Amino acid sequence: MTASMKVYLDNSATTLVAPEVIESMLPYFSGDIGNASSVHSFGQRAKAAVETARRQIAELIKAAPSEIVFVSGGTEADNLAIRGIAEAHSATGRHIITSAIEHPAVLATCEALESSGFRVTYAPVSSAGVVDPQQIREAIKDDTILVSIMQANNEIGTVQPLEEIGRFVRERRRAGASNLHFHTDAVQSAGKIPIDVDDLGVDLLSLTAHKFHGPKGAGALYVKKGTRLGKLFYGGHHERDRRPGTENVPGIVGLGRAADLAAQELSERSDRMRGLRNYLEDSLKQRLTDMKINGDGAPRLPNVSNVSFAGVDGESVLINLDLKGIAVSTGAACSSGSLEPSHVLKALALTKEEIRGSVRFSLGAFTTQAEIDYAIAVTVEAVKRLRELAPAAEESARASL
Amino acid sequence: MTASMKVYLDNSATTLVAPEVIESMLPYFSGDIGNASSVHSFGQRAKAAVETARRQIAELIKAAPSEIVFVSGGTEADNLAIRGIAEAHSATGRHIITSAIEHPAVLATCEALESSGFRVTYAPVSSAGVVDPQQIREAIKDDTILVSIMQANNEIGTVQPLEEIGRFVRERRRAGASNLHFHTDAVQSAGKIPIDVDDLGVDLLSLTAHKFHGPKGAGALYVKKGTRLGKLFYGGHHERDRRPGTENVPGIVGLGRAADLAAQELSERSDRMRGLRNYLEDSLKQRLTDMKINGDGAPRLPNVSNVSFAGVDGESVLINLDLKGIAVSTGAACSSGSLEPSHVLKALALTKEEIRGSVRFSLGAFTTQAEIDYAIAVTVEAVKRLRELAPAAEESARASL
Amino acid sequence: MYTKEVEDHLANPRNAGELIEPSGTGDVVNQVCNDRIRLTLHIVDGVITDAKFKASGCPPTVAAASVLTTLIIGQEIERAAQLSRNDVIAALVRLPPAKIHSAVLAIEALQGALDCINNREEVSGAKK
Amino acid sequence: MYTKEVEDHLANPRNAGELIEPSGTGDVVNQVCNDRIRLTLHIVDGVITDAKFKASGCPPTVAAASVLTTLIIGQEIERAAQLSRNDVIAALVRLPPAKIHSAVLAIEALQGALDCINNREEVSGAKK
Ligand SMILES: Cc1ncc(COP(=O)(O)O)c(C=O)c1O
Ligand SMILES: Cc1ncc(COP(=O)(O)O)c(C=O)c1O
Repeated sequence: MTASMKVYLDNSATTLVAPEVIESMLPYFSGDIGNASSVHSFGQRAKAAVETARRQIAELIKAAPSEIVFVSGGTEADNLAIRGIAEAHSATGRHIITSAIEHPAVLATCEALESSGFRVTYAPVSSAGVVDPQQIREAIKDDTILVSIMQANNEIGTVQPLEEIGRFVRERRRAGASNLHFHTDAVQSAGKIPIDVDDLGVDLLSLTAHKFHGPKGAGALYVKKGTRLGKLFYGGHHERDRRPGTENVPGIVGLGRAADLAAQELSERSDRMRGLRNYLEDSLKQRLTDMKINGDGAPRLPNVSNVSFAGVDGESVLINLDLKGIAVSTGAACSSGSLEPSHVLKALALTKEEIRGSVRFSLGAFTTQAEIDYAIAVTVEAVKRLRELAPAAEESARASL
Repeated sequence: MTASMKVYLDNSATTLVAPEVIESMLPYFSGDIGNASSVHSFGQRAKAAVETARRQIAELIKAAPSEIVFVSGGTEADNLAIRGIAEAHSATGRHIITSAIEHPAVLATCEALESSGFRVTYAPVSSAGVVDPQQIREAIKDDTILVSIMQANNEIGTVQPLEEIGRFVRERRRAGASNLHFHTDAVQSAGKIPIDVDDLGVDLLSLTAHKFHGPKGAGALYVKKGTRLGKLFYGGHHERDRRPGTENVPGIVGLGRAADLAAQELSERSDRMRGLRNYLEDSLKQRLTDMKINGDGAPRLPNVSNVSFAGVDGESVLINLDLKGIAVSTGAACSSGSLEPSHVLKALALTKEEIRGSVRFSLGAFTTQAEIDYAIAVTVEAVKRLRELAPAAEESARASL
Repeated sequence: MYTKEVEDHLANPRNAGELIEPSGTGDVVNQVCNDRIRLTLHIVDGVITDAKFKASGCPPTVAAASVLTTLIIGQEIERAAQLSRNDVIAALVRLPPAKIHSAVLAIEALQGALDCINNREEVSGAKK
Repeated sequence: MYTKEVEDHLANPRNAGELIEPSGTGDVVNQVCNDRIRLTLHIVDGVITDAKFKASGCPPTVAAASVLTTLIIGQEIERAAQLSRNDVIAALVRLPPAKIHSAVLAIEALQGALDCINNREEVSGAKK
């Protein structure tokens, strides 16, 4: 246990860029510059690199390269998918189905559509954090144009039953609902679990490089061949007219390389992370009382552990860990300035106290056993100390004004 | 004159990333990772770096840091400005004024607004490629909410009289037009000529890093304090709620550093580029007949030279130069697959033949005298050879089917 | 996010715990966020000779309680009674705007403890 | 964008120029884009013994004219007359879809030149 150890366990927020990925990007900063839309060979080399990345992303999710649209990140991908469908298909229907535990990139987009006349159904989740496919099936109406359900949740890591939902969507489509589309936000799952867009039955899938050891500023939207989609913004004819703007060549190259590495090492990375994550959870359970693993019992991503420690404040744990060099996150405290408790944990019907005591540990492909051992020791000590510091529950306190 | 020399003269399309800029970005790929919205110190270090970049950009254009919104590039910045104003102010008016020579990021956005009920005036330009401020003044009506005029054109480099237009806008505003806004696309001018947003009188200004030796995938929109602006897309509360999505920390850091370098070296770079550009033009004029410099006579960026060579095809010149390692562009040929001649050159009222023979040389801060000498020699040879290859004009040809 | 002072008081709380046979106890809870501070004091001859706190909640709440004890130990109760939330904030250098309530809670705990002493004034007066 | 073959014919055109006293001349212009090819041929005993071209326009047009001369020199005129745009494209390996008109123009220039020879058939027939 080194006091100066740096342990990054906030990989659900963002990840470090893998060395191979950085290396793949460097040539496109200064040597093979060139605008991928230019005719000359600088431009053509850039274009070739972009097309290689397109194949790599397509390979990761078993799509065709022509179905991949490069965008700036997960938020843009989600918006392009949802607003793109809303805009192109509003004539045939104005109903959208999503879940209560989506990322704000989906929820805020749906809310904005509500204020422009769309109807949105927010499907609830079980206490383990899983959507019920039957409820989605029942929610689909004649005017439903989009079902958008995330593949894995960013706070608790639960994996949603997309294949079943996809079957229901296809069933409805066969019964004539030709304008019904299925989108999934795979920002957390891409590169961590195997993805086959056809098996899932999705028409649209969002991902972003910085969640799987690629660079920030590069993401992709899978758009199934033949899908009519509006645009988020306007300009040149890049990306087959789906997304204008000079291509972020190094970013796209890095995204492709990160996808390639993730695909190659998928099961190896996932086994390692799952092993370490389970070890973390088992060790905490052995050494601490009154804790609960959120999303336990549901299928989960291999790298996420969201734990509620009774009687402590998540942010106080976070700061204590941070002071020892360990980065985690919490569903309790100010996220970007707002004091709202996480909508995801609320949707799980946790108690206020459980929400308050929640801490998310999220592992990356480079997380080591020594780091986890250190994190366990520091967490156990911090939680115990904070609990000792707390006034005994039986004593009664006067309400503050 | 080395046959294997590589000369990049397409800096209006994109530039190489300066070594200092690459260096500034590297720590944020793998060491100081962290999501700038996270509470822990990895996140706080990322946030500090983003705020430094914000100050650097603000300094470049003499704005306040809180007026800078980071986005993915110039196209997004233009769309956020124009659609943002349109959305937030459509209740008070639905008229927009722009020019005929804007970039597609502005023109296509305006056209999209036209199909949703806005009226757009496209101001013409003189044969030198300059907007007439009086025409803009007269075009402003009671329901005009936005004037969007680029600071410098990307094809011919002409600099527009923004200060005068800004004065007219302010005049109208003092006369009660409180919902009139002024946007400029400064994508080509930022880092090349001095910019002071207050002197220009603009409320919104777009720029993008990759045009001044920063990375692709990072841009900024200046939004004057107090300006009400709609959003392009929805998600978390990043960028003071103006632009959601995990901040592209390395990209933003690189953007800031590139701005910082450009500000420091502005007059030095611009003198060097202007000297080389003038030398290029003078040398070509000496050694070739029947050529015309487009935008000549108007104030121009120091780094751009757009030349029409009579009797040759711009793309044939381009490919000949490319085969000798020189990258330029043309306003004549397929741009991203479309065969339309450039709308900018058309707006200058050039002849079809002049448009066809146009070649844009655009210099960067790293362009050398030797490179320009080489480019002159190769261009002269290519143009002469292509002219010799052409059938004599007096002979009459039969029309093809 | 937080100042070094907040972080230091969170990591190394001063005077954590509970006094035995306190002269006064203040125990207050913020109904909105459930943050709680319990402060126990020893008073001898009108002077706070010792203070200990227990606290639960967000980092500034723990830090405010901890720093408060360092502000009051050795003080006359009249002067301690004049401490305001701003003194607590100043001792922590700065609190995020959304966390001012932590300093408020600390002051309320102090006032609670002092009120409780005033109510027993006769007793302590008798000791004199 | 363009194949090596297109680029090579543009950079190093084969048989550029104009024959003196040609047996036939084809000179065609594409009205849309103004691309033009002028082809001159020497015919001896029904065989194209020499060909030269002049061309202006986009790279594939120059390349198509250039490659065409290499396809026809040494050919009997009957066989040359059967050449199609696809033969020209094949000789350049590939053309972008938007540039097929260049190969069309080259074939039209050839046909123009051959038509012009047929019109003078008596003359060349007399020589036999
Ligand atoms: C599930 C999910 N969707 C969307 C996003 C948005 O991605 P980005 O921040 O790259 O825009 C994130 C991460 O922030 C996420 O976890
Ligand atoms: C004048 C102008 N505006 C906007 C843009 C769009 O910028 P970007 O391609 O970075 O989105 C460009 C360049 O492509 C430009 O030259």
